[in-house]
Amino acid sequence: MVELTVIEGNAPAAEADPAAAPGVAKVYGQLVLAFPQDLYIPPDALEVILESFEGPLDLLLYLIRRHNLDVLDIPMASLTRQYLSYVEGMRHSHLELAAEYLLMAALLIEIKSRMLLPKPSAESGSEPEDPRAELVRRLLEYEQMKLAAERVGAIPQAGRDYTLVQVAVGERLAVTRFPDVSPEDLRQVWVGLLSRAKMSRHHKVTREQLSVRSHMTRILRALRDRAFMEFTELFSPERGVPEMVVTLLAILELGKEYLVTITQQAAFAPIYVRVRDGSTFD
Amino acid sequence: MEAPSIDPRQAKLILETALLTSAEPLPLSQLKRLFDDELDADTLRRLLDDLRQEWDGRGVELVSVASGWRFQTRPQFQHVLDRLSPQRAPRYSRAVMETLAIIAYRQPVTRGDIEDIRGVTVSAPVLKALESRGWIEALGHREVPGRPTLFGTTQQFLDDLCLRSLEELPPLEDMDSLLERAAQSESASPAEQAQEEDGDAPAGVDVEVNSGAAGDGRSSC
Amino acid sequence: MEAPSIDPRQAKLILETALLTSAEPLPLSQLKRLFDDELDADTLRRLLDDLRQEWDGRGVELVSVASGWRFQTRPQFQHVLDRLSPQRAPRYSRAVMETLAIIAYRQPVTRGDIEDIRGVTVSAPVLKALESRGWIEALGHREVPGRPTLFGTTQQFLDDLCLRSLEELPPLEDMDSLLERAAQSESASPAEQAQEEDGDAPAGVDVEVNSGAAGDGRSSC
Repeated sequence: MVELTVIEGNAPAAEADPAAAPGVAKVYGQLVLAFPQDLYIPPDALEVILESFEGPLDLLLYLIRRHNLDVLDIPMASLTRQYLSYVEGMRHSHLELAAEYLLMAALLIEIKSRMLLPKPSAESGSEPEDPRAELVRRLLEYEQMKLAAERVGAIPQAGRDYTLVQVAVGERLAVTRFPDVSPEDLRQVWVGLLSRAKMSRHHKVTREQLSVRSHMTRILRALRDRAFMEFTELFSPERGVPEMVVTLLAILELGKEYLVTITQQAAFAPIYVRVRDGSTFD
Repeated sequence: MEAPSIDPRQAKLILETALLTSAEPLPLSQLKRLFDDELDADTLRRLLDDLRQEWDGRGVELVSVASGWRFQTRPQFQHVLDRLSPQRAPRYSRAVMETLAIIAYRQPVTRGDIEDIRGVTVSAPVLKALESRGWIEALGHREVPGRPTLFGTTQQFLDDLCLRSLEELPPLEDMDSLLERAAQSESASPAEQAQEEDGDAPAGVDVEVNSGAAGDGRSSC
Repeated sequence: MEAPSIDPRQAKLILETALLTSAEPLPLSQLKRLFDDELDADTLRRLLDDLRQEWDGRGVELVSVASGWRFQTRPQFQHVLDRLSPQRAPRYSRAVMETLAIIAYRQPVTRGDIEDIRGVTVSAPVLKALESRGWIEALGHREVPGRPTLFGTTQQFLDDLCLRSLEELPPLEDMDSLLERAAQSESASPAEQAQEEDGDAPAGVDVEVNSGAAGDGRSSC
């Protein structure tokens, strides 16, 4: 554990009188803190205070601003002392928060000790850098962003300060659009398929063949809902002889492909066409 | 905290604002909460009626549906709004189109037949897409081991493609010229081809999606 | 399809309807499509300005944000609307807001950059909160050991804050005034500040939305 001791050195002059400072924080409306000598932090108050600060830079900034210290000429002794008082308090109840605060404590002590050391003579002619410069830069950059955060937070936000309008759109948009397909698309696809599959040339696909196929479908569909149909029922003589021929071819093709069974008990008895399924399999 | 009577103009502004921003229809019981329950249902209804009239002739109307009140677009404005989201007509994948072509030209066919021709397996979603479109249906089973389902095209398919019968499907020429053509046409898109040769293909099967004018989007035969 | 000259009244109705129904802000380029690109940008802007004026004094206003035009409620109406949905959008902690500010003003930044400026580690939930709100996103990686992610703000962030561009963010306090900042500016303790923040929602149940303010109203944008 880091042993924290406040080094009381010959701090630069012009320390603000901390005794004049008003309370540090209000807890439940009560002023609970006064700086610095008799710093007393009630345990509950400490929690409130720590949650109010976003880290060591925030706390430092607060101490500096509270005591009207000049950022460009921070009295390190006083600042470090006050800061360490907080860290001491934190070590008791908020150890898990302390890492970053401890790091800052170490930095403050380092800066303070470097300020105590005699400055190396400026041989190169350049002004030696103030050990506080980097801290000041960080403090100012943080303060700048802290103010920016407050301003951004004050901008009205969707959902918090206003609501977006959204009127329902009537039903029609809900209808999903189906792809359009034209017969020509189908032909193209079919042609592509044939060439891709390098289907054998003797595979005869003709208009007649198609028409037989379409009747095969028609017959199967008709048979789907009925156990069997009479052969003659499948023909529509009024549609002409070619149609009847094609229907016959379709029935024969169905039989050939084992899709239907065609039965006749005796010569000139009715011919029945039925869908082949398990029960009629023979 | 406030006067018991609420300015009707202000009340309508509040109702309008709440209804314009609510994703769901708002029932009276909820609308009441806007006024800390200080307006009774009758007053609210009267205000809503007023509000509805104020929106007469606009593109959006205030309606009362089963679950409450809401603003919604008037149907007359629908086709204008469609221009904002000109959903490019979706296209079926090659798998779907090839499967459809095989079923159309070779029906009745089983999944196995389709796979034999395409050389790849036919995934369930492909057949599902065509079935849910109402374009193919199961006709029965082929009595071979596994009793595979036989598929064919439906009347709906013919209707949607403006065909009176399967015979009106574009004829397939003899294989020699067909394979020749196939080689050439590989590059051209089906749509272009369709325009080139307006042979047997019934006119009016509009592949182009005319977003504005296409009224109800259905092409007539 | 339609006459080359478009009736302004009708055009405004169409714009209004489209903007009321759109979930996203609509840029001019999209709004043009409503009129088949027959209105130029200037005409559209004039119509939108007209429309905005017509909505003066209502609970809803037409605003222009980074990604386009949209309707949204006036902030004065928010506390009334909150009565309908008790769960409000989250108020972000100072840690979240400071992280957001650093990302907004210093982007692209890594987590390490943010930690350097804030002096504390940035916890995962802080970045998560901003990411899930869609306000920040990973832009890539800085090519140093560990390849830390670079964060920036999104278009959504601008939209949600009613900004048209990052330049519209409040200007950063310049160094001079930061140095001059006297103690009084900080006189309120952080604890008090926190209280103030919580208290900005008008307490109580007043239904009155201060119609005057709504009229010539401070717009949220």
